[in-house]
Amino acid sequence: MSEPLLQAINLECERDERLLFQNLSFSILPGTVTRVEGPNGTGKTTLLRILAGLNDAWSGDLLWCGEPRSRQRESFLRNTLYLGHRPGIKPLLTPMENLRALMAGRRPVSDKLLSQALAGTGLAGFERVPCRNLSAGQQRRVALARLLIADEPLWLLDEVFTAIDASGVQAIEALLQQRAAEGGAVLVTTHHDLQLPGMNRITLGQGQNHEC
Amino acid sequence: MAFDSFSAFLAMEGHGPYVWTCYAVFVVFVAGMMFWSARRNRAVIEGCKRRFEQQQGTSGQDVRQKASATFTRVEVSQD
Amino acid sequence: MNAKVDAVLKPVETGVGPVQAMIAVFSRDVRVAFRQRQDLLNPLLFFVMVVTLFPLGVSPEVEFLRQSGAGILWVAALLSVLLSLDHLFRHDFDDGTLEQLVLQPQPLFLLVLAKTLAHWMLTGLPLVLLTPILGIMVHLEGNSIAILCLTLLIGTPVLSLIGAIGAALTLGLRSAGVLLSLLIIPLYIPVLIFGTGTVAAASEGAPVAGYLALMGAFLVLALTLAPFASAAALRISMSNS
Amino acid sequence: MWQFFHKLGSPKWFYGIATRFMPWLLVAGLMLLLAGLVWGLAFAPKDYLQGNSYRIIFIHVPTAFLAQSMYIMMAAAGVVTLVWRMKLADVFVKAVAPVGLVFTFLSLFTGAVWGKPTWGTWWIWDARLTSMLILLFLYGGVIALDRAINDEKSAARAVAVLVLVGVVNIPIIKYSVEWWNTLHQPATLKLTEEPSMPTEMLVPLLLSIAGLYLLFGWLACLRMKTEILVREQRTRWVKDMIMAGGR
Repeated sequence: MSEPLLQAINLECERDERLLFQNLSFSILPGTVTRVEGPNGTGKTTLLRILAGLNDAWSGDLLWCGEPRSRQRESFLRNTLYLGHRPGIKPLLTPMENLRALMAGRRPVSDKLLSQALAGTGLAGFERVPCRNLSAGQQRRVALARLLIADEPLWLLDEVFTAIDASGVQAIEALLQQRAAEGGAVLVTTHHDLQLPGMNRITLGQGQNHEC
Repeated sequence: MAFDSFSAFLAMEGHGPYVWTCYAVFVVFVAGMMFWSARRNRAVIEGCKRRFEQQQGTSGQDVRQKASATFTRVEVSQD
Repeated sequence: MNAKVDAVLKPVETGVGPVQAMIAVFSRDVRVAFRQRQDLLNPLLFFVMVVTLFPLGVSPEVEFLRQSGAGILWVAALLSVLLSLDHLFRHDFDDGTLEQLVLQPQPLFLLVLAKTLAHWMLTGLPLVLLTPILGIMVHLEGNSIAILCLTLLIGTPVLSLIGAIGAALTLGLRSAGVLLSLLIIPLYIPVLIFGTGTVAAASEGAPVAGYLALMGAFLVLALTLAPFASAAALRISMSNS
Repeated sequence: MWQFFHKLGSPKWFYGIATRFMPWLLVAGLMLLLAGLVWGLAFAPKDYLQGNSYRIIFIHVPTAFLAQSMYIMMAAAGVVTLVWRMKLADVFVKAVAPVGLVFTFLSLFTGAVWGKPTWGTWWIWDARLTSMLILLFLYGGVIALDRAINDEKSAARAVAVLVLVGVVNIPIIKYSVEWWNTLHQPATLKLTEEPSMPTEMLVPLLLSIAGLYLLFGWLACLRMKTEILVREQRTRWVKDMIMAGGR
């Protein structure tokens, strides 16, 4: 067993006077896929936003590689990829420009690699079309193209399968599994019935919270 | 005393209306703020008390029973 | 940090430098703005229209206009910047690019600074360029117009920088636009006073270098402090959504 | 030291302390204020320049003084909110901002009324009145922002940022307004800038400032207690205290 990348200890979050979860503890190890599950409104998205560092309204401890995350901010941000509900795609820009802008602050990537990634999500030939002319699913695919060139070891994916067609879903499942095999860690929330061998689960909204 | 009589005190050589208006407005606002703050404090305490007593009455029952969604259609007449 | 995890982690240094990241943010904002040119024109049209209201609403006399022209132009410029500020973060917030901006492994205040500079280049700078024409229309003298343009050139970046704080604070709120004005207008007062005061001093023939230096000091102060406040406000607003 | 600091941040501890001190604050504040005002109204000598209208000073200056120092206190609390996330600091800012607004308004109102006999007009764009007016706007902004954000913690932190930005600006605003004032109307009769105030006027003024300060302390404690109750109403200690008949 290797050491956990991200470790949550006694995480507690209260939102709008409502306790979403408390005493939530789990570890995310390299080489695993973890699914966060639970009915609507139990705090899946909030948990992911907390883990990504977008939401500060929590208490407890978050350890990044064994040290408090607040002291490792740069390293944490460099090594974590977060894809949210909102895909982060500018409707006025083309898929190529969008992808380039998203990668720009992280690491230098050649245009060739970017177009390969776009082709990998089935967007070959759409590189020069403004994203507002694409369908919702295609726009999501632009955001997902990042996964094909991402070197971040920790992926936090919120509702990745939204608006993606059946064959796309299968391909993404395979991608997640492959990523885990490479030694990456993946955390997903989804309502899609995701079943991967060796998948961990974090279940929210049951009164008590499971550890894994 | 800087004034010879009470009426001189009130008149303040013609500046009385200005001075007294200021003092009146000041007293009204400060007293009003104190009064409203105290009243709200009492209202919050009463509210808490009522809730706590109600909770003691209904303790033992699980108030937060969750109904699971069924997505059955509500009977609506469709003419 | 233990050795096993280190093998997986990418060291921060393999990434992109902050300056490159700033350039990327800046150029993306400029590019998006040029895809939607109408949005660029709106503050300018607003500027011209507000200035037009004064001769119509108060008096078209040359004497009045010459005396208050600089003030009118400054107020109008201030209002148009204010009007455009609501968009500074809103679109990015709605489509999720702001989340990705906050999560970049870069100092957030620098990225915010890049965004603010882009905003200034797209609204403040065109206003300055338009000012000579409007200055002639309100019968300002050549020297006054030049000084007015100079004060606007120094002043409008301050407006953008301070305004970014308000835009970040009111992000995602109902009636954010009105609230933004309420929060920001009091903070604009010193810039307005010195901007118009400098022009007034120039028209009386007084030396203005000192005033301009003071406005420059405002700009430096805003440049160094405002991005930190905007970045902090941005994090708070992200956390709230 | 740290333990003390943390204790200071605990709402429960504050609630107890506030309850114990509030009667004293109220009594002492009312007495001092009353003494200062009565002295100022009836016994202090007439001002040789402005006549009796100057007696407004005994409320104009304390309210203005308090309104300004409250903003500074809010900024200090804002730093505490942002750096240490102390709950009590949020509570302070939220409880005090409306009081500051009222005091600013009072000082503006009394200034205007004072202006009528002194300048012959209700309002003059005097440097002090103008900067108080801007302070009123700042308070208004703080309250509006606090009301607009639903989530308490975010609201507290956003307000803290705003107050801090404001407090950096206040000296700049004051300075620029004074400069602007000399530009447009040189050398008018100033309301409050007496070259040297005789002791018979100064003492009642200081008395009423002190009294109003204590009264403000009482008001702040009361409002903070209310806010604490609202926020902590589901905790054990609030329940125990209220069921035991505590206030």
